[in-house]
Amino acid sequence: MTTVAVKPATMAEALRRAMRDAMAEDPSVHVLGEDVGTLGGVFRITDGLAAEFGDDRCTDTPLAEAGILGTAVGMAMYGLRPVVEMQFDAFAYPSFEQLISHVAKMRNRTRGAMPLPITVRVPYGGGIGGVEHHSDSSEAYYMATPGLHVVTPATVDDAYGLLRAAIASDDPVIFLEPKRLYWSKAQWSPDEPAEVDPIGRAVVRRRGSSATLITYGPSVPVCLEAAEAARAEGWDLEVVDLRSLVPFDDETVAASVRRTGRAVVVHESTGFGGPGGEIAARVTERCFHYLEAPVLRVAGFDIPYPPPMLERHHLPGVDRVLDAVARLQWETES
Amino acid sequence: MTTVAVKPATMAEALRRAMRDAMAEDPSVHVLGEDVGTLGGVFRITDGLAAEFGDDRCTDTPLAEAGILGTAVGMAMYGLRPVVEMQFDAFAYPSFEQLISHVAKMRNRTRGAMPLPITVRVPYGGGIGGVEHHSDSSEAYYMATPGLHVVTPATVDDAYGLLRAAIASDDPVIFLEPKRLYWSKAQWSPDEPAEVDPIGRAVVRRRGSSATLITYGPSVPVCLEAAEAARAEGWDLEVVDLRSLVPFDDETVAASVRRTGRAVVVHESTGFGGPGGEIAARVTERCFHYLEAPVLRVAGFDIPYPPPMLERHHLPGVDRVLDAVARLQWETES
Amino acid sequence: MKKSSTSVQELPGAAGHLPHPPPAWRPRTDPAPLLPDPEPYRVLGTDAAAGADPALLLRLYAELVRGRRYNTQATALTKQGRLAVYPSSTGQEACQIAAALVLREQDWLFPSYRDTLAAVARGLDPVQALTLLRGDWHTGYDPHEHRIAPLSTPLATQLPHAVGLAHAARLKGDDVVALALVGDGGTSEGDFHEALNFAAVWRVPVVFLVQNNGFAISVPLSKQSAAPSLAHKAVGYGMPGRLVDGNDVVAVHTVLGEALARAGRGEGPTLVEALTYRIDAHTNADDATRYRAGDEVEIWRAHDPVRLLEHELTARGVLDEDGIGKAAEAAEAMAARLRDRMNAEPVLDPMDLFAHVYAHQTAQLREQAAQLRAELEASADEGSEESSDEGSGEGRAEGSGETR
Amino acid sequence: MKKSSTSVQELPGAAGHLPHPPPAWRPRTDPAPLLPDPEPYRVLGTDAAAGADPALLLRLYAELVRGRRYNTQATALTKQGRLAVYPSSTGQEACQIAAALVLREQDWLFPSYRDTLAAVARGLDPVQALTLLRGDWHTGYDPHEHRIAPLSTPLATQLPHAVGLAHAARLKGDDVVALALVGDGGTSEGDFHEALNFAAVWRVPVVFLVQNNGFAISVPLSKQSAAPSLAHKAVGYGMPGRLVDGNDVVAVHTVLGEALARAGRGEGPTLVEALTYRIDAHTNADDATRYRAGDEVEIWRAHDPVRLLEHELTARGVLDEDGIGKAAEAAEAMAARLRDRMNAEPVLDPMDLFAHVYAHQTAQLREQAAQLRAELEASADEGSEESSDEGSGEGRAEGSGETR
Ligand SMILES: Cc1ncc(C[n+]2csc(CCOP(=O)(O)OP(=O)(O)O)c2C)c(N)n1
Ligand SMILES: Cc1ncc(C[n+]2csc(CCOP(=O)(O)OP(=O)(O)O)c2C)c(N)n1
Ligand SMILES: [Mg+2]
Ligand SMILES: [Mg+2]
Repeated sequence: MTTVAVKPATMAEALRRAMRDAMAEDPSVHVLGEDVGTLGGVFRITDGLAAEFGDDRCTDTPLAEAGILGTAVGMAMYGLRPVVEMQFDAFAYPSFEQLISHVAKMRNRTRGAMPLPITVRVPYGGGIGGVEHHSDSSEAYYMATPGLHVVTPATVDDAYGLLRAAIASDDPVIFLEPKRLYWSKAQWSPDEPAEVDPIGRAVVRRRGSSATLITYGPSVPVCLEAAEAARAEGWDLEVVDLRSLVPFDDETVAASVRRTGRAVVVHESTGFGGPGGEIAARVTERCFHYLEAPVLRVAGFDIPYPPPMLERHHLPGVDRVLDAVARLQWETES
Repeated sequence: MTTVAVKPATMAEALRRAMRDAMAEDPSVHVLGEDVGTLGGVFRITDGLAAEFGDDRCTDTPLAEAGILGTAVGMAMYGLRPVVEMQFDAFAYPSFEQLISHVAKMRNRTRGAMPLPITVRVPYGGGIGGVEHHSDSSEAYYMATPGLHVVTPATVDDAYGLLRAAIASDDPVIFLEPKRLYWSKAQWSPDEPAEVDPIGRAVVRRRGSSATLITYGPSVPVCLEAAEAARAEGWDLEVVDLRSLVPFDDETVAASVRRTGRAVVVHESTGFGGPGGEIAARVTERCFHYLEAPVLRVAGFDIPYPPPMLERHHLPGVDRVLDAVARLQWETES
Repeated sequence: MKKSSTSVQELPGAAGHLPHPPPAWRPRTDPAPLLPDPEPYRVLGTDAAAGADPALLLRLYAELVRGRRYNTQATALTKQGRLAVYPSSTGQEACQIAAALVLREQDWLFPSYRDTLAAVARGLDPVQALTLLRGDWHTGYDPHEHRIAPLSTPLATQLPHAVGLAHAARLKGDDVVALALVGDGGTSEGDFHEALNFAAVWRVPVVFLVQNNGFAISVPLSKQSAAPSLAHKAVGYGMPGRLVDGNDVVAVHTVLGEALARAGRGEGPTLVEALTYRIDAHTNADDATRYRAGDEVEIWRAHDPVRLLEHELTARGVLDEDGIGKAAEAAEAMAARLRDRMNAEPVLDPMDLFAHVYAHQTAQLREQAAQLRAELEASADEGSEESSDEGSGEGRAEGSGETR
Repeated sequence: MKKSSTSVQELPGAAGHLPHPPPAWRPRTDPAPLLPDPEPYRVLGTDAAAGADPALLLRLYAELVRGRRYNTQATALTKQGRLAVYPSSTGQEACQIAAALVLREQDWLFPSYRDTLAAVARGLDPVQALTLLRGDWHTGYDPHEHRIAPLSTPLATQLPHAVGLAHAARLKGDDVVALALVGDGGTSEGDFHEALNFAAVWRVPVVFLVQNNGFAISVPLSKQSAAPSLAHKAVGYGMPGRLVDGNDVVAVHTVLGEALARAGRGEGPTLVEALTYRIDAHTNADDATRYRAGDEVEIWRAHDPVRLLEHELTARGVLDEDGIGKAAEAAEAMAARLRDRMNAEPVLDPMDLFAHVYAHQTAQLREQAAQLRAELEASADEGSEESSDEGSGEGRAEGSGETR
């Protein structure tokens, strides 16, 4: 289905619309979290849902993240499809026992008798000038927890499509929303939204032949910009937007790297123990003999997220991506 | 210093002794946790400490892991050196907000004014027939959290040395204790214990020339056994025991892989998003042109930890290690 | 949705700051009705016993006797290596049986690891109830079948689940109440707090039963809480707290029944604390002599839940030696059946490891399943599969498997 | 260490199950003294005011006036882009000032993000107090200097820290009490529960002050708790709960003083709930008209903490127009100094990012630091470093930076 571009819409609007449409179609979809009702969420992603569907469908909870997620587990046990909003990345941490020991495991524990179709929306990443504990990239924790799906959109279209797919999924999905892309805009028609993408498919955002940038979420625009800038250096870079960290689309990624022979993984999360290690390792396992150089990583430093005035030094930007591309041992090329 | 082998001691005894000696030397060392006092811990690792040092030095806490770690933070703020026991891996999860948002960050947040010399002892891994939530390998979570040190012993000597080093460290240390090695024995003299090893040094447990097995904790004995078995196949395997996951000893690991040209990372934690990805990626970054084959990984499956009767199918054993070694593209060798 | 303008009390005049108390957030409900009585509620041995329905008492008695026998049988199975571990509810049978029998068909039970007896008394096949503890799978049953949530090992985590389920049922217009069990130790966890608060704020039809058996493994109540009673915690959430003699099955049944009825009427949750005692060690692997004096156990044995009811029934002439014998026989038959069935080797399929991680197996899991399948086939060819002892059980020793 | 044989009450005879209540775990303390009074404690406008020390009142007044001015100045700084965000304590100055002034030199304060005023009133340089909110570093001060823990953003997480610190001080034999601040919303978190429980069980010298300002961002108290009052939560931990008019600085000072003295005497913790109101929006970035009616604010303005004390002092003749003017002047001077200092560009060293992650920089961090240094040198050579706008601020828009 092609989208009819009616007017520029923001990612925030697409997310809101995805929840609205899901709630309208399926009465078992319930939204809950801190300030999601009357206020419409601190990022306004749930704006209007309580007005349209009532407090019982979009509910302001007491301030307790383990309680929110634990309550959602119980709701899902009874057949509802809860969509939980965590207010910020770091404020999901109190819910980790519920997440790891129950949400991720319940289907398995009960041999499929008790699936938990819960979507946990987590605004993540930095670049918005937030004070400490408001800019964490927590995807490594979720990736290391079998039983969860982990997805993250980089475009307005995907924000809608992936969130619809997450809510429709019979498994728990961690839905990571790149905060600094909330207000990014695209031509997008809320009246004829893109088809719901299946979870687990990466997409090539830009075709190229010299090397592959493997990235996701907030770093996708950075990589696209880097790819443009790289043309001046004579590099034609391919950009793969993973969209789904779990399940991982080995096929798309490996196909690209086999074609280009070189790869850089780019993300904002800290490097050590971050997603890039897994990605680089599995790409290398699958493409070893196609590689002209080791898969390199451009990531946030291995430090606690910096204060607002210093965050630009931490965030992987175009220059660092190009530096890494330059280190892909071009001299060895025939 | 050479150790005088007096009698075979278990890892459990060495750990107990490390705490005892630290408490005797430094009155600021306090042990706290569930059942650590009167009972001496469910694994008896703190046995006798309350008797020797009193309830105030080895304290039974109320049953609340966030409270335990949060209280330890406050104690450390006032100059004590708390040693926290988490009863099992999965029961550390309730404390993750305290761990990620405070323990790991406090030194950084305060520009060094408020270091937190806390040791968090976490019995981890499976192989002991434990029911669900009692056999998790949670090291990926800790590794992805800058500000923590993460260490894990595989020998009786290291159990003592590393725990002493952890308690002496001015930074928070996650001390992962391989449950199934608690009762492993070695000639070890509690009266002349090995020198305290600095955190951050890997050790070559077995010299070899064909390939390097990179491993830690509960998988070290498995790799040593595999290396013995591999001799029959004509492979002379080197085994590196990382001991410290953070900081990571790139030097020792890369030196070994450069020498052997092939490597397999072996751990019990799930593969996807587990420590092996980071290890394989950084080894590849450093040794790319020395590698005859991609660095392979042998890990637990990407599933919730299995029930006791099925865990042997999940745990990486000698056969799986040898299978991986066999896949190291020996045919390409000159 | 509505803007807040709730409890603010209009002031007489805008200028008059002075003689007025602060305009809002004053006590909204009277705490008095929320406070538990200082003495635990009892029926047996009091005048109230006379009013109890003899048929119910006999049923409770039969179940108590079976329950006690179930506990001793399960403990015996650990000695024979047929269970990995068993956390006995010996001494707590009154709580277990009352909790199971007081629930209606459509209600839900949220048990912890110690509450397999309650699940069995509610109708669950004991072999399925013991699956977790035998070790062939985690949850051995479909929770929907008897409306019994999976046995919860992470303490207090089941409480928000109960709240969420009962909340969902009410939103759907269903007449369903959830009963959630937790131990004295579990009340210290943050999840206990958060669950009770959600329940009270949303007036969820849920009842929380704390089985205060005096210990959390080795830690006595005095190191767990300084509260007047655990039931007093109810006040802080704005729900009523009830204190009951947890060894008096009729009293527990009555108090829970009232709380469940209240919940069903839409009047919100109740916290019930049952005073009882863990007669056995924490589990078969635990050594309780390390932390408690034997006379304490003896004192509580004198308040045994089975004997308490038996005394009442025989004193009233409702039960005689013959009836006692019949109950014991029925319990013995149940135990024999259980023993036989648990002695049968469970049929295990290692491929189950990959079957229920997700609704649709991922490509990665398909690969891993294929790997294991190949390994199993290879070792079957060698005929060595069944005798393989790699991994499991290795390293078992003192302390291991002690808790659950 | 000792085996438990605590509260078990001997039974008259071993055989006599019947007429006895359950042998143990009965209410251990009387709940009555723990319950808060139904009416919040007040001094101003009551007879108790007459007994208050005029010197203290004048000091409190000067601080309140300065505090109010600090709040308006900090809010103004957000408009000028000098602060990333400011969560104002306008309307809550009585709590902030009383908390700061009631502490002794050696005591510790555990503030949340909204409590910079309390930190400043305790002696902290306001520029240092605002560092977090300006964005040049996280904690802008050495916590040991004024014994003020870092401002805590993750809600309620500071409470167990306060418990641990006070516990450690007592173990060391030091006469130190900790005062921990938390909001009404924060009381719903598990950490609140766990901290209070530890404090009560261990009789830690700590006082918990809940500033109940009616809201957690947009969520009113009625959606947060159904308790009679938040102070009633104390009962469930076995500590006394006190309710106080949070806009009556003398009342707050008195109640906290009593609680701190009690803690210092080794009698354990107290939970104090101060009833107050958040006059401003949650932060400068929040739009409170979305969730609250304007008249509520007006009603509370009439109970303004500064005016309440001013009225008392002028009525008693302790304060006149001249005194009021002098206090306002002092506050104005403070605000001008703060404005000037905050207008100066903070000096930042990007290499600080790596300086304090560990006591000893790891090899990996040394590499990364070298990389950043090289980048900075390269861009300095191009003369572009200062004007670089990459990253920071990008994507700021409605909602962003709203909470902290
Ligand atoms: C979150 C969590 N922490 C620790 C444990 C380990 N553990 C298992 S049982 C137990 C004691 C529980 O005591 P209580 O709640 O009183 O229940 P009881 O065993 O007496 O039935 C502990 C600490 C656990 N299962 N979950
Ligand atoms: C653990 C956690 N969850 C969520 C947040 C986001 N948040 C910041 S302030 C706030 C409301 C706090 O309300 P309250 O405790 O009443 O304090 P007040 O803002 O009224 O001073 C929320 C939800 C947070 N900071 N920490
Ligand atoms: Mg108990
Ligand atoms: Mg508030």
